[in-house]
Amino acid sequence: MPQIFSSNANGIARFVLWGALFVGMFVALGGTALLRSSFLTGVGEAVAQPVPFSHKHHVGQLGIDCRYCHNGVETSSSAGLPATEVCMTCHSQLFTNAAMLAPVRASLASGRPLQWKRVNTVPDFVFFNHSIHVAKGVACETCHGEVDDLPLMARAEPLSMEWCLVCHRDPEPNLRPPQNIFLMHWKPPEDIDRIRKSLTSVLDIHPETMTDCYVCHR
Amino acid sequence: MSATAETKPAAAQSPASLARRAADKDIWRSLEELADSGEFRRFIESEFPAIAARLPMQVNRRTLLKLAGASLAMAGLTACSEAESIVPYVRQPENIVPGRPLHYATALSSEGYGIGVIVESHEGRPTKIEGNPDHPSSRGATDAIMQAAVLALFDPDRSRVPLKNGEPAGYGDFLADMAKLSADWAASSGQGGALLVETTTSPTMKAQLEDLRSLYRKLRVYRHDPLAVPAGTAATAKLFGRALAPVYHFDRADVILSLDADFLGEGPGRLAYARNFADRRRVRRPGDTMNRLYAVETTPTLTGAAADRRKAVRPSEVESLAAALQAGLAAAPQWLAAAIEDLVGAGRNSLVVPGERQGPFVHAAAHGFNQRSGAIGTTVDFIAPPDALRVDGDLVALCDAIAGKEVDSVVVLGANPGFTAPADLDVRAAFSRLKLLVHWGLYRDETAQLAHWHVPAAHDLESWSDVSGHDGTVSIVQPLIRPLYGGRTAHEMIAALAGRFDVDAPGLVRETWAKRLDDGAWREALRDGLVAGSAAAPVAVETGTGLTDLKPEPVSQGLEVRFVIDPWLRDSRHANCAWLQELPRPLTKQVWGNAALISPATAGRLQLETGQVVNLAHGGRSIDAPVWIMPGHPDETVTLPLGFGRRTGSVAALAGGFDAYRLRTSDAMWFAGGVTLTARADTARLVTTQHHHAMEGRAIVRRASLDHFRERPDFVRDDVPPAPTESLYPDWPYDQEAWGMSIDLSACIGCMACVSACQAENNSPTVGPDECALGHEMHWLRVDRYYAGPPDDPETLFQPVPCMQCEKAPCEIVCPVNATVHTHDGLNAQVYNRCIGTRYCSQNCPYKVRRFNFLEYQPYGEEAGPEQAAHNPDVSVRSRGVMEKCTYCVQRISEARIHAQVDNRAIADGEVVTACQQACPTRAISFGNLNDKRAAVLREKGAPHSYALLEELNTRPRTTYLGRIRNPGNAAVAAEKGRTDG
Amino acid sequence: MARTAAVGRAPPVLRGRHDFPEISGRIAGVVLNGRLPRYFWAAFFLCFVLVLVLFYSITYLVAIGVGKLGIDMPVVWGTMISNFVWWIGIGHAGTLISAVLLLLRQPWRASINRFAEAMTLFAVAMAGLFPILHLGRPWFFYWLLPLPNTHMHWPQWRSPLVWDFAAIATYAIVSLLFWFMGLLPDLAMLRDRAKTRGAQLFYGILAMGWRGSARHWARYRVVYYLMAALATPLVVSVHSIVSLDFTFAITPGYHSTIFPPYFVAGALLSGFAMVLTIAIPLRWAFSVEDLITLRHMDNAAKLMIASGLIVAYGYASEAFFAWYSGEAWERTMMVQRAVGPYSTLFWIMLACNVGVLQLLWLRRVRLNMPALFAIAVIVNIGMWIERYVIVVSGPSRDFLPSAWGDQSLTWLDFGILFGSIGTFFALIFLFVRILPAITIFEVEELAEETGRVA
Amino acid sequence: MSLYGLIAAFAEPDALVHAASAMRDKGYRRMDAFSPFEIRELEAILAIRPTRLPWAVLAGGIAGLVLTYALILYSVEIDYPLNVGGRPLHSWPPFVVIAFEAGILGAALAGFVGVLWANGLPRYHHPAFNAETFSYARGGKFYLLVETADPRFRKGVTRGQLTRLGAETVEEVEA
Repeated sequence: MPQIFSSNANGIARFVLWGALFVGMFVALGGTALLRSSFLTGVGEAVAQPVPFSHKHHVGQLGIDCRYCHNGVETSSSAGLPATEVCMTCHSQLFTNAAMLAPVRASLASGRPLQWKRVNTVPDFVFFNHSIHVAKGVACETCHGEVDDLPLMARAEPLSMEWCLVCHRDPEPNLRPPQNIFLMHWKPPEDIDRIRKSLTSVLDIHPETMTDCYVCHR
Repeated sequence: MSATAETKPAAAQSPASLARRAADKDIWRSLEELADSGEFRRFIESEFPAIAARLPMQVNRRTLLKLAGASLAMAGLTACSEAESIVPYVRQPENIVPGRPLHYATALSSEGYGIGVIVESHEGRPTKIEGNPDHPSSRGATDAIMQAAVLALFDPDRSRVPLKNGEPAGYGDFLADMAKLSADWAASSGQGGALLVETTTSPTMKAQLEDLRSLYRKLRVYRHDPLAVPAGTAATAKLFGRALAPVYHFDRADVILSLDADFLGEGPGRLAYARNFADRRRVRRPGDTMNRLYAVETTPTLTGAAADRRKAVRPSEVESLAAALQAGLAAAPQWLAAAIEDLVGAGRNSLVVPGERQGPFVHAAAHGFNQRSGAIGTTVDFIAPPDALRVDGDLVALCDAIAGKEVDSVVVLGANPGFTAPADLDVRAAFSRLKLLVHWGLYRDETAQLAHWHVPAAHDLESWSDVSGHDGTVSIVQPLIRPLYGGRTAHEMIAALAGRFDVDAPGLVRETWAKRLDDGAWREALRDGLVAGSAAAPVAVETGTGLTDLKPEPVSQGLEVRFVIDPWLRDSRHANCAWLQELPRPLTKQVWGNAALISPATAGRLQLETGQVVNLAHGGRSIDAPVWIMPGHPDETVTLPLGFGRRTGSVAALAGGFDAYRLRTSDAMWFAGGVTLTARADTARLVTTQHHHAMEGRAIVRRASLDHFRERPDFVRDDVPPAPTESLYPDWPYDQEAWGMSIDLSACIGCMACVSACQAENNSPTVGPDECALGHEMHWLRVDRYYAGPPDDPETLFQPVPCMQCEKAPCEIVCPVNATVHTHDGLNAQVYNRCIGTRYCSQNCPYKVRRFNFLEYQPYGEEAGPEQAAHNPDVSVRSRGVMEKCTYCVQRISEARIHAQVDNRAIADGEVVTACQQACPTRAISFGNLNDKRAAVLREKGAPHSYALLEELNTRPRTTYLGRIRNPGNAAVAAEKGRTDG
Repeated sequence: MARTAAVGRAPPVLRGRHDFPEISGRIAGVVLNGRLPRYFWAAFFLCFVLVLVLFYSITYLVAIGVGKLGIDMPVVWGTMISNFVWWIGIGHAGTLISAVLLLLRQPWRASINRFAEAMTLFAVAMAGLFPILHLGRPWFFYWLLPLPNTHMHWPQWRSPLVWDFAAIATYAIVSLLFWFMGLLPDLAMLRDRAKTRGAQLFYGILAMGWRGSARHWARYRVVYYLMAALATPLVVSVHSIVSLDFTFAITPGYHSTIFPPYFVAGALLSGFAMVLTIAIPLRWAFSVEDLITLRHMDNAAKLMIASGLIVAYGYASEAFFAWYSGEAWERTMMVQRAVGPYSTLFWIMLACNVGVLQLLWLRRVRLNMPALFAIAVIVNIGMWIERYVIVVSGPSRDFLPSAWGDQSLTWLDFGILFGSIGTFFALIFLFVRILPAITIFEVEELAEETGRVA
Repeated sequence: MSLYGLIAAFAEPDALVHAASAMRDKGYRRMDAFSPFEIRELEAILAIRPTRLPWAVLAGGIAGLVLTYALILYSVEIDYPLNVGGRPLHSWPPFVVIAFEAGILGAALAGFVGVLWANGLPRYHHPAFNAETFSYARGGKFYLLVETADPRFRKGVTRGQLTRLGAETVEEVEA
């Protein structure tokens, strides 16, 4: 009986089989990479805000302390956003009729709050507490990046569970002396390792307890 | 012995019907309107961002699930949903730090009496009620109803706008009409005018009413309170020559006889009384002593369940018993004689408590006995009744007056006679004759629908007022939040009647106290939640001759009816509160309905089954009610709980049950004889959360008499399988904290406050009657109620069962996704966002304390109603298909740990208090760190009668129990009672 | 090679003398140019309706929630689990026939192993649905797999559900490979018999160019036997693991060491019942009584009663040890099983799986097809009830009487159960339509062997 | 178009076996036989070496088992140690169950892939299919293929020999 398949069918068959194998592997590897890419985590993407507030200007150039606006950071779970009043303490004197500040003035006049866009956000089943991190020597910079270089706020870290866990398992590399918590571009001294060792004991940090589920999920 | 039929309808009804009703269109509309009012705005804005972003009403926890879905669906990469808004204050109140709750002291009114509370407020949103430890009526405890106050506050069914003849109108228009009215009254000195008020203990209100009377001399004031019990004051008036109210000191009482008094479950002093009563029953060492309670009761109550000796009698028999008590030993039946002997033996430390529903004679007899035994001044004091008010009569009098054309315009303050009036009174007809009917209330209830004007009332948590506790201690009521729906306080209403439209509530209250409190003292009173030293002074009493001309009623023949108040709905005012509807009744464990309780013997005689509908007829009126066979119920008596059968309000409409008011007449408010009962063919669905009531001979609630305990302090180990001492698996080290709990079964009175507190603290959903009937209820903590002994006079046993936090947890090893694992401090953590709902953990939990979200019980997004604002922001709201359970209030532990860690110290003993522990009136629950040698819980666990539930399974529970010890006296009884097992 | 048709007084494996074109022609004919009777399509349509029922039920379940099933507190497991165990059990007979009988050199397996394997495959496919439908959040079922993720999270390997996942997946894959290997020569056969180009390509591609070279045959045989050798321990382990879902739990009525053997036996019982339920109509419909002979029916029936007796022993020992353990809850649970809310089901179960089964002692019954078919169906029903009773009776009466409660079945439970049954048979129909339901090359081999002896 | 070999069809398996052995005796080595089912006798005649596939299967089994157990061990001991029900981190009994299943799976996959690989399948185009007489389908026929590559192959001679051995047909097969 005659051939059913032409002579190059064999080649095609082999190509299809190997091809399927490689495609499969590519998808698997690509997928895992994609999960961590800024495309999905949104790292480094500046978010448009009702008022183009520049940390670069206020922190970098004017050197305003983080806590002037985020005044809950040492005592509360949420760092807090400045009330319109706080903006107006200065801007009732400076740039009093700058166009870009119109929404702020409107807010104060109408009593309707500014609606900023969240940049750093975690799922609502994650209970993050700023005060404890600040108290235990984790700097603003460590999670929020060098905001004093950012004209518009952008997420500095993926804020994925993976990312959180890396530090919760071994916090030491991210510790710094409490007095330097609010510094930007902090340069660790030579003996930083020794300092971190002592911080771990002085601040009574127990990494073995920091990966319990309820530390973040309640 | 299973007293309840196991009712299971074939099909479930659609989920969260509650919520869909809540999301009812017109509610949204009115919310939109509200949304522009400044205070409402600020309230919302002060919330976490998501709310303000999505007006009218979204609470951030609600959006959780959307985000959860979004993030988890992508194999758990971070929740990079489109940036949600974050909304700061415009002007930040200086004491508010977003993320840090504040606590305010105030008082909640319970039948007009005040109970001091501390309210937790998150960014101006009251979320949790705790008792005020300094307040004599609370002593730090709360009850189920107080816990539910936050839900009532955010109830979407609350009346939102003033209504003129049923049409929405402005408050201004109302004031205009009031101006006219007051002008008329000023002219006619109040001719034809009348106020209908409820029981009140508010000094401000009383003062205002007096002022009003002096302003309009002919104005009349009537009081309508369906739960009123005037007999007590009547008796004291006769006995001591002046109306007085008793204040009991159970902490000083060695022997107590209750004549149908439910002092643990009823009355303004119940929390304090329960605390004092239980404090005398904490036996830890064989040497310890214990009080003894004899209870005579005409229907099973918490007090009867807690009693050492209990006697169920028909209502009409109580009077003769009182007579016997008065006459002395000779006249008394054997068991009463024993009690009397015991009382006499205790001398001034004895106490006879008359049932407040009982007639004057019983009160008189009881107080007479107390006086003879010298108990007055020791175990009981008399004070001027805090609710004393000069009135022209009750609702009956008012209706007569209307009929007699003496009254043509009535202002109803709070009361709802349209529903709660005695059946022989045609209130509708009477009110329809009125020229003007004004109604002020929280809901647009039956009375509001009759009224020409309805004005929304402010909730207690929105109000400025003042109120007295059971011993006269006054608390200043301060608002936690501006009135959500523009409600007004009663004080503002009365002021308006007096023609004062400019005043505000705080001003009115401050006015009352201007003389007694300077600004400093005022601030102090606000901070402490009570006015120091305002407790009423005991009145010295000497016998009058009144008793002689009080005669006992004769014992009536035939079937009798005993009306009781539903423990949660009360006179039905809480009928629209889902938490209370779904909270199992302490004894029947019934939810979403009531039933006519009868004794097994009577049921046998009439061949009735639980659930069977019967017709009860009395005085030409009749109602249909399903029967519930109640162990320990007196024979030939039917107990009818009031408060159900409401059809106004979306939640109330879901509930089953019948309206017992339709059988209650003004001449027989609490008891009625000569009732005819005829069985009907049909049966009704009775929903209950516990279907089986015997312990099947298993050592579940381990118990003994005091005498037996003294012989064998470790009686809990007797004839039970020995607990394994070893495990196949090495022990895990718990070198930091090790949390543990101990529950004292002798102290637990089964009041269900813990369950309600747990629900409030942990955002547990309500599921509605149909889901409950399927066994889908969601309470993390349940209070099991077992009966032991003969059905006609059983011993009633309560056992709170939270998660045991087993160290060798069977639930954890079967979870395929690590959604429930152990923490370093020994908690059996449940990770909701990891759970995929295999339900294997529950299947493998011997205590069955896990709860599963079978359906979407807590809607979110557009579907969700305002009541979500009552949620605790520190606890996730669980989605459909997720298992949940008690974790010792892990959010409170974390909170405490963070605070301790921030100032670098260890967590102190008592710094972490679980919600159930905090609410418990008898302090039956102790909780703490087992590694802390000084921890109170460690002392409890050290007691000889401490045991773990099902310890033979070697699950190593962290929650343990103290065996139940009762003190029936008489060794023979003890032996017999002590060892009989269900 | 010691093959013989001399099997005592049992009927012969094949009736009559066959030559190879005749066999292959008839079998392949069914597939290639078979004009299937109208009742075939009627039956298929019926099954298809049930497939739609399944789709609707699943959609409803996923959209509204598992709360619409009968499950409740305390009985949080229900039909999803019993269906799962039932279907897995049915699968086992197929593997047993194809693998174990192959190793045991049982000649009579030849003409029934193909559809028995197909039955296994489809049964496992059905079974695989239920653990997922059982979940509260089915869309997260893949969390049972150790996939890379940003949670840094793993399955909890100690959970029997994870073992299940491994076992079922392995079982499904191995069965598929084994089945496909067996199909290769027959696919080649169909390729070369196919008239139309389409059929040629379809079977040709699947046949992978098989040409029956002696060298290929040599390797083929070795590996085929090895796979059989692998499948045998697998099939035992799979149902043992399924039984561990229960044994591993401390719940009364679950916590029993008898379960693994007793479940495997139960699996074989239901499996052979299903084989007969399919074979009896099949051999009649395609008039292959001479290939699938009474000998097959007879042996299958014998295996049924053998496994049935083990199952009966299982019931007995369950009851005995419940009493012997002396534990209050074990005893109460067992008593409640007999007199409690599920007693009716319990007694029906005994009647089906122990009572009726005893009829098979009679040769007359074994060789009477209608009777045998009826019994097979009854046993299938009985075995489903057995699984359901085991699942619900334990938790409904466990440690704390306060938590006792019953569960009731809803339309959804039945919708999914009957839907899955319909889907299963629909797949069987498709299978007999497009693939040879009888292993041609083995029957030929067998014919040739028997031919030699004759 | 070159010649691949001669293919002879026989009616009975025995005929094929006989022919094959006869041809081998004549010194032919490069032969292949085709049959609708296995004929064990041919193994010796065609000098088919026993396959080493069983080792592949064993290797696959061990690989599946070891790798899986290693993965589990890594996950519970190193990557995320968790206290699950107070059980030891390394709870080998449950882990063995999973590893066993994985072992079976590995073995089966190795066997399946191995047999295809060794048989050079899929091979959709093969000279044998060029033969007009060659059909797997007729079922009855049994074929012997003598390749031109065989040193003793002489077209005419070989054809004659095959015919004499009772071949029903002898056909030239194009490569």
